[in-house]
Amino acid sequence: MPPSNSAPIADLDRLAGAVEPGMALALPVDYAGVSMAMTWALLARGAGDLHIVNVPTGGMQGDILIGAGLVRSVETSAMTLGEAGGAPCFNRAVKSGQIKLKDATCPAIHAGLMAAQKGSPFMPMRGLLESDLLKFRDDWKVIENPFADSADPVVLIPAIKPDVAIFHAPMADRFGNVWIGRRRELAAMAYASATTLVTVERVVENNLLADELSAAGTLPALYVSDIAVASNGAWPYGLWGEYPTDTAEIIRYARAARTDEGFAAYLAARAADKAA
Amino acid sequence: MPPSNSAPIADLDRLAGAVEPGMALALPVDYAGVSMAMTWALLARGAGDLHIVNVPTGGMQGDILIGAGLVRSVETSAMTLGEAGGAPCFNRAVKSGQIKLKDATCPAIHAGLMAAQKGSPFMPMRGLLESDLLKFRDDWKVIENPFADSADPVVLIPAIKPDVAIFHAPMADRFGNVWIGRRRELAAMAYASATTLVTVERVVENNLLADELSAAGTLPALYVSDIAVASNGAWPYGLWGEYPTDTAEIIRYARAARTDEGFAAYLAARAADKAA
Amino acid sequence: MPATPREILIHTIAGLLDGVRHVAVGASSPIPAAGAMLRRALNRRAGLPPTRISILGSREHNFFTNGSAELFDCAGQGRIDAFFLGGGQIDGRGNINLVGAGDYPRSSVRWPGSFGSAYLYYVVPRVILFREEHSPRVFVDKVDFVSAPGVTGDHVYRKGGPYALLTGLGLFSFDKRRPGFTLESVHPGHRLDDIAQATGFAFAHEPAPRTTPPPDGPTLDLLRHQVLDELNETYPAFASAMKADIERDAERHDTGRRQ
Amino acid sequence: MPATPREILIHTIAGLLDGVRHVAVGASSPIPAAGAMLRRALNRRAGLPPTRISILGSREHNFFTNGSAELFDCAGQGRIDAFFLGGGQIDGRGNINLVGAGDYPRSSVRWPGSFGSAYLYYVVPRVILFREEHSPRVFVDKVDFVSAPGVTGDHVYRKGGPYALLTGLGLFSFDKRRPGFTLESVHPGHRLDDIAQATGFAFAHEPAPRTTPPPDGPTLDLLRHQVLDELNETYPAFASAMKADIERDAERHDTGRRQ
Repeated sequence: MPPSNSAPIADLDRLAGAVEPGMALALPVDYAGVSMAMTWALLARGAGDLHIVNVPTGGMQGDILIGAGLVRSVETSAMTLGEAGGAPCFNRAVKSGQIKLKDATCPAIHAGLMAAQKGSPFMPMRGLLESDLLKFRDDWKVIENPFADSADPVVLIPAIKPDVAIFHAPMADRFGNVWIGRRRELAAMAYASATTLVTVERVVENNLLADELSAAGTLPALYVSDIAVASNGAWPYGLWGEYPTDTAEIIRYARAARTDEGFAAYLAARAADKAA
Repeated sequence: MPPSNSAPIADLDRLAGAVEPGMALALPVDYAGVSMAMTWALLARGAGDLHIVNVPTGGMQGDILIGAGLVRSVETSAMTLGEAGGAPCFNRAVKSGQIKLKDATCPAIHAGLMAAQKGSPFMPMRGLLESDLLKFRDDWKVIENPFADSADPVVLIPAIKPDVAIFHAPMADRFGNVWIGRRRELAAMAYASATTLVTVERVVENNLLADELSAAGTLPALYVSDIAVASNGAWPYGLWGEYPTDTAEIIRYARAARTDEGFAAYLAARAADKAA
Repeated sequence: MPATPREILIHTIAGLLDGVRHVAVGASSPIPAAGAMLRRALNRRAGLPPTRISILGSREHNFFTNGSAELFDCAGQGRIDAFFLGGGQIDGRGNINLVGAGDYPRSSVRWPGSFGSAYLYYVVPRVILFREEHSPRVFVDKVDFVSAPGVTGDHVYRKGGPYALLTGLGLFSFDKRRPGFTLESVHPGHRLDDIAQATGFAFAHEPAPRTTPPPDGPTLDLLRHQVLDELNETYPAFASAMKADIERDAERHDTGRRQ
Repeated sequence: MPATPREILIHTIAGLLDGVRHVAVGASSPIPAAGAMLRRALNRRAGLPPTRISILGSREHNFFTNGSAELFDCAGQGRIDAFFLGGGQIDGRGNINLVGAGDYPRSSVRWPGSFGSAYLYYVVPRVILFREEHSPRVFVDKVDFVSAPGVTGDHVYRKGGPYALLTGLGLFSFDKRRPGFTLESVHPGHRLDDIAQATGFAFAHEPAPRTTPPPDGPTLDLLRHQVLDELNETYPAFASAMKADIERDAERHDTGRRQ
């Protein structure tokens, strides 16, 4: 459950402080509000042995956490830098066996989060049968559909209950409500997670729930543990309605991270930017 | 699937024409946009032998359809006129055995619609065990949770797939998109239903999906089969952000409908209003 | 000016909500809502963690944005600590009946239906059974239909259940091991005998149960000003009736003193 | 000015989408998107029912408002008639591998992952396998990892599956009873032998397969103007490259004629 006595607006370090070693982190897909600002704060915090759940795919944020050695395992439907190609640290970690893989498919991750949202132990899902994804996931179970007259196997996905969800959104209000627009997977992540940490471009004075138009796209404070302002906080990813993706920068990262040395140099450059 | 070649804005009679005898209708809760305007059109249409699914409870609309003899069975978590008391036609029909009852509990109806939304055969749900609700619902099944180490029975609710969902909303645009705000059960109804008929207060010129603020509360045209304008179309129910409930009128109905004669007189008066 | 019977109920509810972070209140439940608002005001006054209140069907106190399923999801996530349920019938094992009297399905008296009880009673830790009418037709030996059971077998997933039963006559706690109710206190102006006669099931009690404590002066003041103002936004009719009660009592009290 | 190879692919996709009411296209899939847009334009021209196109990750063509789960829900509801999948490896039984080459999990070559394939391949009626690179490393005898199988046992819920395989060399249909691919046509400038050598699995074919038909004049016109303009909104880089292709071809064509 969220801490209930926190001041409404914090700084990134306080947010990162909520992440303890060994925790499971839910992180959003590239286009849905990645809090890249929190990536650097998590590196500074240094809590390792993390399990990452990508909702439902991952990119640069997860790749950096893996490259920095903070990640024990990853559940994901894909890891990619989009136009910039594969996720280099992830790919190296797969080959070396440094991380444990839970390869999934997008709707299975949504199903696991939905189970947690509903307080249900599992959700059923069509598909998956006779795939190697299913073969390698001994945490998924197959039952016979008890409503069917003849054989009808169906896969059950257990609830995914992350310790911490982290994302970036355009705005929050002073009451702790966060505007997520139509990116409702961010709400799903928050419902399913014990703690939800949000960075925003700005804090507005009006109550987002007071107006039906903004309320429709608002994640209520009830699900939000802590908020920090991080201007341009998704960069180099874009944020819907705010700024586009800086593809050149992601390509720069993709090139640098091809080697451990390049990756380290990239991180050092980012740290220098931050200090400047 | 929705008819794809219809003109975007129709009249109430065309909407009612989509309801065939024997169909299953999903109708929303009192405060979530009841299309009372469609009630009168459904009476005129006269398609009977209907199954009503209340999402998740029902009131005056269902009571009138029952009183008019158009309803074969009802799945509901409750039927009530709120401050105006019990639903008189429903209560009489229960006593006389005129309608078949599928008594439910709110989250079970949400679970059934969610199963349909996900294309899943069922959804699991906590609660219900050792209740008489479960005892009388032979369409619900109990299985052992396959993820548990010891005995852990869990109820499975089969998918609810209404033929037609009917509701009222503040606005639609010329592209067939409907603004539902935070009343997301209306989206759930539409996702689950083969056909969705919507009445609205007004049609706006701008595309509701073009602006992220309005898009967040918009049900896309993809799920909307047909739309008609019905000003004050929820009356005597209220519509969020538009007008309050006319409680006096609902009390008037509740009193009239205590007898078959009073009910008939009430309908005649409404028909006279319409003609006037 | 002593507390009115309604104020005693509201104050008792505020006490039952001690330590609660989030309480949900059903639509048209002004007394539970007032109890929750008093709890929130008391916490604020004492500098304790805030109490969040969700009132269903209210626009003002609606903190949900995911439709009418969200209350149940939220409860399933463990984010709702307390909720109120009533019942056309309630029995000594804490079973509640919201469906009807007589043989189901053709009930001789039909009530609206079970609403969310068959889920919330299982998952919300503190379910407060609240029914002002305290009579043998409500408090029966065995309900005619179990909308939701008070207790369930050991193997049943059960994070919640009956925590207390509050009526117009008294306050009961619930012991799920027995299972059964224990009379904790009798509201001012009523007696154990009245309660025993009005209750169709057996319950435990002290030989001389204590009287339900009324709010102290500062708490009554908070209730009559701040809470009543807040209540007025959502339940104007009820708030006016409460004000009238208080004024009538005050007059009677004055008259009494003058005599 | 004859059609360019890309235009042949786009036109072929438009043909595969005949009768489709709603097609979803993955992010960064400009050729499938262009095919869908041409289908829509052809329907519009012929007065046929409209084709709805959802392009994932595009703001312009995003008709979803319920987050990234909605595509899958929508497909599960039967509201998506066609979708495109690729694969690092594709074998003759229609199995696709989006995960990696070599022994799982420590793949020697790791690809991004299965995305939604292990669901959409089962529930979308017309899944078009599209991979421009036609080589033995892509079209293998047996994939190293089955992200999603081409065919499944009779008892498996399966509303969808492979409908066609389109590559830079030719177009195949899929016969799920055999199961296997049948070469339907060879793109202009290529031969059956090239395809046989570049394909690691056996496939059925006529002794002399037909050539993939190019778009007729009016269709090419539609593609080069209306569709290219629409495409430019979502894939500006790709649209420019296509324009450059066309101009280069036109020049070559002119030069050819002048010689």
